[in-house]
Amino acid sequence: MIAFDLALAAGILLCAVSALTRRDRTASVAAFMVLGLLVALSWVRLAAPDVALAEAAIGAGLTGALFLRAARRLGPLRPAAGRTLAVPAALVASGLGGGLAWVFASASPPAIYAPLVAASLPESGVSNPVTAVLLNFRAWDTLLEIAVLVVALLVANLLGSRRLVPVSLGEMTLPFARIVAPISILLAGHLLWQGSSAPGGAFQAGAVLAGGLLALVLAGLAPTGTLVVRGALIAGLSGLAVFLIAALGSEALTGSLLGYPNRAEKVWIVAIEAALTLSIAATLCLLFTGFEKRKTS
Amino acid sequence: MTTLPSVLGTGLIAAGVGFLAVAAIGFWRLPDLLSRLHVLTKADTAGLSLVALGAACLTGTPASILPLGLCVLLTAISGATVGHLVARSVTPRGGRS
Amino acid sequence: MIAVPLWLVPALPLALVALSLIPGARPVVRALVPVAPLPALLAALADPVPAPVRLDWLLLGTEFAVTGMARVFLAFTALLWALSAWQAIRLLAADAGRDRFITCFLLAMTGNLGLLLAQDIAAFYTFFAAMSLASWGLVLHAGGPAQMLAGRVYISFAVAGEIALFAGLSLGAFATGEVQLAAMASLEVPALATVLMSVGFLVKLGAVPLHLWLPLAHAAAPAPASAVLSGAMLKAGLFGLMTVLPLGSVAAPESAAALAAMALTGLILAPALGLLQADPKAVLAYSSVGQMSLMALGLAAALAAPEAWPAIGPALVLLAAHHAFAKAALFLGVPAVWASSGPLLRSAVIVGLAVPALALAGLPGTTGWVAKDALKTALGEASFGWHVWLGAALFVSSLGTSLLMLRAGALLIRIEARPGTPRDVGLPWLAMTGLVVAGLWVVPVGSVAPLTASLQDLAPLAAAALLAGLFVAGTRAVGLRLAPMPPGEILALLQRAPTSAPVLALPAPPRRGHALVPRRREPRLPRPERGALAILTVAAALALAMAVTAPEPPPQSQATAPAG
Amino acid sequence: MLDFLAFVALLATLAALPRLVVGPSAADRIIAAQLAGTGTVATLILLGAATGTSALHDVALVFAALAAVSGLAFVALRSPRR
Amino acid sequence: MNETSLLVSLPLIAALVAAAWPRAATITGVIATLGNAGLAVVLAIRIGQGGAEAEALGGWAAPLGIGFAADGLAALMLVMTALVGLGVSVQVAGAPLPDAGRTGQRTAFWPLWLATLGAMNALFLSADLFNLYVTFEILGLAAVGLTALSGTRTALRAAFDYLSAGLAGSLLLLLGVALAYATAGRVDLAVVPELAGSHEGRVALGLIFAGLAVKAALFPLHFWMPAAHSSAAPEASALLSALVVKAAIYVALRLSIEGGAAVELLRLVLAVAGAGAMLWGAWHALRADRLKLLVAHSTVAQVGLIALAIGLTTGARDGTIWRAAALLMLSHALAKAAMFLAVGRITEELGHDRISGLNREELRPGAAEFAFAIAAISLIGLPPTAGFVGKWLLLDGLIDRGAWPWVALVLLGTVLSAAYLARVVSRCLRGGPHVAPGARRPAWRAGDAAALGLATAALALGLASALPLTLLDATLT
Amino acid sequence: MTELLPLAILMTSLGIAPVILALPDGWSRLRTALNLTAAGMKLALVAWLSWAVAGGAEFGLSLEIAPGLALALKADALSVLFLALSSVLWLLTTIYAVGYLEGGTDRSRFFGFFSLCVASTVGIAMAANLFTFVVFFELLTLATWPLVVHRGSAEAHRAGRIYLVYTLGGGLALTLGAVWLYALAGEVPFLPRGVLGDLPQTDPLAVTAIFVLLIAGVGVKAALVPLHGWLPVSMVAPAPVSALLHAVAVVKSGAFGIMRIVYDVYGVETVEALGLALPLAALAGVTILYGSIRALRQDDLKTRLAYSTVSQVSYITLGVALVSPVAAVGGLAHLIHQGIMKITLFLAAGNFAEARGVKTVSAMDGMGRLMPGATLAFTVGAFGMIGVPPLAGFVSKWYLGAGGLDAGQPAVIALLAGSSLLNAAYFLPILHRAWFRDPPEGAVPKRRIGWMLALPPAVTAALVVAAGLLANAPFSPLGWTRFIVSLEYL
Repeated sequence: MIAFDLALAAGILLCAVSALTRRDRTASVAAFMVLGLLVALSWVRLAAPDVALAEAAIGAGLTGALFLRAARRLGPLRPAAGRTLAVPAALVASGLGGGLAWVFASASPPAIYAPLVAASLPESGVSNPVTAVLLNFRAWDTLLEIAVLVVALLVANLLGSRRLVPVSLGEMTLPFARIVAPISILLAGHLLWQGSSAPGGAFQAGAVLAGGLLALVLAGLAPTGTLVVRGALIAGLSGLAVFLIAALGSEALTGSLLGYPNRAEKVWIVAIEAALTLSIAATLCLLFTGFEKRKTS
Repeated sequence: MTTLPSVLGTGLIAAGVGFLAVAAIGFWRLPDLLSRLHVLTKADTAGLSLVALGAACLTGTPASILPLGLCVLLTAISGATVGHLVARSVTPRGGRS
Repeated sequence: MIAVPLWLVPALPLALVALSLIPGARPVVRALVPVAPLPALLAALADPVPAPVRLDWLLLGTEFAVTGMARVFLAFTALLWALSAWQAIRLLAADAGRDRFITCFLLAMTGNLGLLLAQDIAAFYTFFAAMSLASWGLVLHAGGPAQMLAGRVYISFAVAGEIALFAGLSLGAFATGEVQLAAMASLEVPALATVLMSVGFLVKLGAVPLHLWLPLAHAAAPAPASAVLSGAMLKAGLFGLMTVLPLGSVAAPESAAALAAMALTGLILAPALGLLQADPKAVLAYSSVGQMSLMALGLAAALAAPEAWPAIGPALVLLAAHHAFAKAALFLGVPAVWASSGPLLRSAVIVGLAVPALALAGLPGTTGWVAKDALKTALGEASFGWHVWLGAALFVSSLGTSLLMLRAGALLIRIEARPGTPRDVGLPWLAMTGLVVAGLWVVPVGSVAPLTASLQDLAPLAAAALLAGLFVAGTRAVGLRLAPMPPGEILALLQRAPTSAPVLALPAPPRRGHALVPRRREPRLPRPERGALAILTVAAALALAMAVTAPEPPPQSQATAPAG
Repeated sequence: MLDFLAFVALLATLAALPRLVVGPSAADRIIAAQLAGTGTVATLILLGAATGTSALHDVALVFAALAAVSGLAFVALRSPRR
Repeated sequence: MNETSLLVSLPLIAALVAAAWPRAATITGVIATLGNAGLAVVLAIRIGQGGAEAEALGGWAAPLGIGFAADGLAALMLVMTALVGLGVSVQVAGAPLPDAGRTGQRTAFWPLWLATLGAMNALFLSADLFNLYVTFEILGLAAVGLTALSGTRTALRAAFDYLSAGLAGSLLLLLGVALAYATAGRVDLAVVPELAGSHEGRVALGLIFAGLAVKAALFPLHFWMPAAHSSAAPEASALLSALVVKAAIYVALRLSIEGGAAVELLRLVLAVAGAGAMLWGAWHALRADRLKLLVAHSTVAQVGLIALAIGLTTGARDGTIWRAAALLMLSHALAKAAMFLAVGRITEELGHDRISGLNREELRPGAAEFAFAIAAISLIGLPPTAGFVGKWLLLDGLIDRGAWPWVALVLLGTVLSAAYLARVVSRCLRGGPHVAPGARRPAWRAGDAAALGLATAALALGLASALPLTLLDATLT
Repeated sequence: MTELLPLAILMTSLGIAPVILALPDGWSRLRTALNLTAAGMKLALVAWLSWAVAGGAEFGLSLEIAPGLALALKADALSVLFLALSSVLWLLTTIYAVGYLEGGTDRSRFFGFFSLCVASTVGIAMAANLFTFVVFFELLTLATWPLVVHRGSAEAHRAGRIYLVYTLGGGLALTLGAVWLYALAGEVPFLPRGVLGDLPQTDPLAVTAIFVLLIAGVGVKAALVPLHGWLPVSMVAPAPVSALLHAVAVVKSGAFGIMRIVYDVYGVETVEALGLALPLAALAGVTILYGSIRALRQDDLKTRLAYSTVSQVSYITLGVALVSPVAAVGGLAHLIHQGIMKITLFLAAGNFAEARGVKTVSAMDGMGRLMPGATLAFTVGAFGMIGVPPLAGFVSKWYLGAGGLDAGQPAVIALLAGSSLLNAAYFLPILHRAWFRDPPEGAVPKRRIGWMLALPPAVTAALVVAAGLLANAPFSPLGWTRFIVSLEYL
């Protein structure tokens, strides 16, 4: 498998360099998409299927669409101004990267965290240690990550990107959408439920759901209009709202922020994850479709 | 290891991977975009289907067959749709149907 | 006599000064000026002398008293001021600046009278300064170029004298720990203090070479002012010297010699320079220089021979009183000449003027003769190194004075009448002339020994007449004309051409730039690309630096690392 | 054996890269990405089969489900309306 | 529910409400800001009386879960944020009814600000390295939004640069945290001293500091900041300059205190960089032609001073210098917010913000310019402001250590800050021949009150320095 | 209640300042009423305070703002001296300024900062420790800057800039010195005979350096010679400001600071033991002569007065630096005397400028006839400056001279003599022109001088006379300074 890993690493590097150096925006985006694929593979090789799943959902699928949208908005690339700096930057960056790789490699992590997680797993209400960490032990981090997403949504909303007016793709898209959308809903549900015991969870589920929704949108099957956008926005915000309410509610019940009531942990976690799934999906969709049209002064 | 499903599965997989390799070479060698689209829609889909089938043979549990089947279905339909749309968008009289 | 409280002496003129600040009250003030010295006169003539007055709240604690010689000084000073004031208000009745003049006049009067009474240093110095500085206004009054020069010179000398006096007094006060003026004559006073004080007084006295201001000022001031300047204020210098020098107690031959040298120079120089003047008042002023030098000579002799002081002292007081009256009469006579339009009147006035002139020259029978003889007698009692020269000096003095009087008379005869001058300016002059004749019996100088005149006493006068005659004849014969010397002696050389430039104002120094802020240009903001490189570099450098430096053991506080 | 096949599948995936870099048209690059996606799915399936981890099937499924989205987006966004 | 939970969650909830119902944004924002201020003060009082508090979120103790550490320093920062936020909120809420172009901006402001507030509160309370990183993410993104709020081309450009730099900083931070985890196996703050024991841990600390340096716009990584702070809307600039930059500084201070001698080298670097920032910022402020640019460069310089102070802390919990640093942060926050708000008002009234044109204005100087002057006094560090007390303590500490070159540098920085701020203040004193007798004075606005209030707070804080300083005594022991 | 008296005194001006600043320009009646009420109240309170202090009462207030740092006020005899000066002159200057600025612009700003300026002065007077002193000292800088640039012309701004450069530089030195001293000594309250304990023995070098820093810091305001450059330039300010800067607030605060540092921080003996007294005295001497010589060359009236201030204020320093109780009496008395004399001169000069547009010495011709009252006041002030008895200046010079001898420095006498000579040289020509030259043809008044402009110089001139004449009276400045000095040198 050494050959596999080496080829993978070479491919990742090649993609990264292409993504950075191509003068054509589409080329960069495409290279980036491939990079996502390869990185997901590498996570698999690193025995981190949870991360691989997340990378697959966000990195490979949706970011490509979002980047393409951004690329279209930006227009052609202007000649680079800081080209003379590229060489020293590359040198320093590779020096730093190499050094860090070496340092990381030489670090021998004491086994502190994993045993702690393992010891506390039974009390967490879920059997997937990743989910236990993300939604119980360090749920506060997750809550804040959701807040990041919300803020991103707000900033995008502020910047007032134009509503996407897709070119009609014709009837050939309809069967695709009609098949993909239900499957993605099913898949999302599956991933969500599976999260408590196996790799999966709200992020992945949300991304998959968003993919299905986007297919509908692109096929022209999704409803449009201000009200829908508004609803989507509120849906996007609702995940954090639910999470926060759950946090405060749990504090009211147990006296500790995000301290779920005993034995009901799983219910709480899954409920929160469900809300998050919807909200992530709505957020990703909105980021792609855009908000109402707004003039920038 | 030498049961029928495993041999069959490995064989199917090898064939599928072969299709994929051919597709890759073709993708590199074919002269224009429309030709290259064939790779995506045909060779690749076939390769993946064979690989999935082979994998299903190897594992054999229904729990894994369902996702593999869905994989094939989705890839096929994606390849077809994207190939069609791209082709239509680059042909001069396409665009508006 | 009526016993007046002593504080009234300076207070009355001061009150008039205050009153003159009210425009409406100025006519009243003008009318009252001649009365202002009245308390002083009363205090001087009262018998017994008025009781001392202590005013602890005033200045550093003030005491007024009439002591010893001060009584005589007070008497003639008061008379002089009164008569001069009288003439002044008449002479300047139509002058635009009369109120200013009167204010200065009153202030100077306050100072002059007050300093004779003051018993403590602060008050004495206050009055002395008031007198000196206020007189500046008297000198400047007419406002012409001559006055400008005279004023500048006067104030320079006056201020320098004041400061020397201040320094001397404070040194003395510190050395003795006393603030009483009388203590300044004690032996504890350091020599430097005495010298400084003396310099202050000698300036006022007009001793050569500190006399430079004197002819200019006297010539420039209005006649009544010149009268008090010459008659009263110069005497304040003498009074001061007599107060602060350790006379009669210890012999100081070196100081005496120095003082005598100054005096002798003055005796010779004064007539020499005075004869060259064209302005009668300047001539009179030089005569004052000569006379004051004579008094300084007396002091020098007393310094050299303390045992002679009891005789010299009264003689000097006598001389001072005589000179005060005579010189004042001469100065006051100048306006009288101006007022005399007809030849007859002019002759009468000139004859009247001859009385004080002759008195000054020491014509036997006059007060001048009495005074000089007293001095001569007193000096005769002294015996020290250079006393043999005293006779000659006295002779030179008399000769010089006589010559100067002749010169003054000759100039006065020739001066033109000034039509606007009120006639009654002659009245104060006449009164003064009367005092010249009878003054020594009015002021309480004590007993004046009856003297017998000798032919020898006429010698200087005769010699002077002879010399004058020879000179006039000689010049006539050869056809020479005397070119009048510009006033101010060596100071004339230093005079600047009159310019419109401000007094003592040189061009302002050039402006220097105080630019704090350099030239501004909108700075270019750093490019993000560069920023990226910077981030990378800094991160790499930090990481590298941290990696290569030696790790440190964690501090003790972190001993409880979780068991892993 | 499966390891080797996975390696070949990876190589087949990476073979799309030159076309992605060279182009010449934007559509070529997107097709290349699409192709790489399929290859990755195959690789994932093979890796899953090799290691017996069924979780990888979920990953492959997610890839497959989302594979078309960017291609569709590309076409939809390609022709500017202005 | 205790104050810490409410402090971190209420602003976020309010942000959601404001984002979902733009019409209620202003009222929500004001209420939330007010409530936040109340909570912060209550917490500060409790900590001041009862000492530091620690809380394990979800009941999971530190290495496994995330802890909140509410000590004196954190409470001080919370109150600082609350006060500045209150001032800025008054300004925004009381702004005159906007023209059509600005409506969206105004409503968009509130959720972004509330998110910033929540993130800052979470950051100050957090006792976990990774959690700090996450809060930085919210903060960075919300700050980018605030920068872009005015919607002008330059603002967007600056926002983008800010975003890039912020992400680079975050990345470094993340790398550092990851390396820390790889070295020590845990990421709570208590791990910091331990990290210094190994080469890898030290590199991790180095990376974290590098990330913080980017976030704090520390020289020479400040390149993004002047443009961002000068092109944003004034109220946004106020928040960015007064608060957001402080977050990174706060973490640096926290690490310096926690790390003690372990971060010696990093602190030295911080001090040197601070000195550089002080000089560089001052130099550019001296040359700046636009008011906002001057103020933004002044932030570079002032942050440099604070960094210098932090860099020179002895690390001991009873040291004078770190108290000085905390006080300087507080005073800078108040003063700089006031200054930006004032600049906003000045620009609004005059229609431009060229410094050279200030003294040729027909408009009489008004309250905003007065507020600017007071804020300037505080920034220079003249009595009786908190800046003065902070500088006094700083110099006291430095002299105690015999660090004379640093004393000289601090003095030089003071001189320079006086020089560049005087450029503006002197023009605020225009009058005489430049202003016509009939010239009007600008009308009163809520913005004036906000600027004046904040500036006065900075001034009065000097007299009440005992409050923050005693609060600082209640740090974790 | 009475223990709050210092605070009340501070608040009469500090509290009123923001109110006045906020008033619209047009509300001049209310503003004037507020101003005068506050000034009157302060005067009354200060009178009460001085009565109490003379009776042995002590006042102290303290607000700790950081560990070891307290804002503390106290009222001792020295404070009362300075307080009395500032409160009396504040009232007069306010009256004057109201008249002077009638119809001008930015009056609220002016009077607001004016009050603030006085508040700082009061704070300096009552500071009970070095920290408080520094705080108010810097506040003074800030409060006076807007006054200096009040006219708003380019020249005024330039002057303001120079003023700021000097004073902030000085403030920095002062702050550094103060911080250093706090670092060494803990707290630095002002107590008679110094508070340093055995510090001078253990660390003489640092203590000396601190002394130099502190003196340099306050020396800027006291216009000691290399640091005096701001003062003449600041003359572009309106006349009441010049009066305030030179007579009451700025330069006096500097001089007062020197006193506090020498007497109440170091203690005279310590200063002498460290060998610092003589250099300080020498510096003061150089300043005295230099200022006078520069004054000779100025044609601008106010600039000439400014250089005169440079010279005169150093008398105070000299009095302090000569380690002698007698000299100290002179120096302290001069604090008051110079204040009233210089304010008289400036107010009169302001009147000349206002009524006739006369701003230079060369234009003074005939002023005595045109404006006798103002010229008279000017004359009194000028004679006082020269040291002519019986005016106030004489008294202080007298004690300084005696003090010089007491300290074994007879050169002081020469210094005083030389300085007086120079004083006369630059003042007398002005008087000469004013009284003895004819006014220029066709001179017309620019503006009528109302009672508000005419009264203050008259009152201060009267005070100059009274302070000299009644020097020995119990509550005279001299009497009070003797009381203070007896505390320091007992």
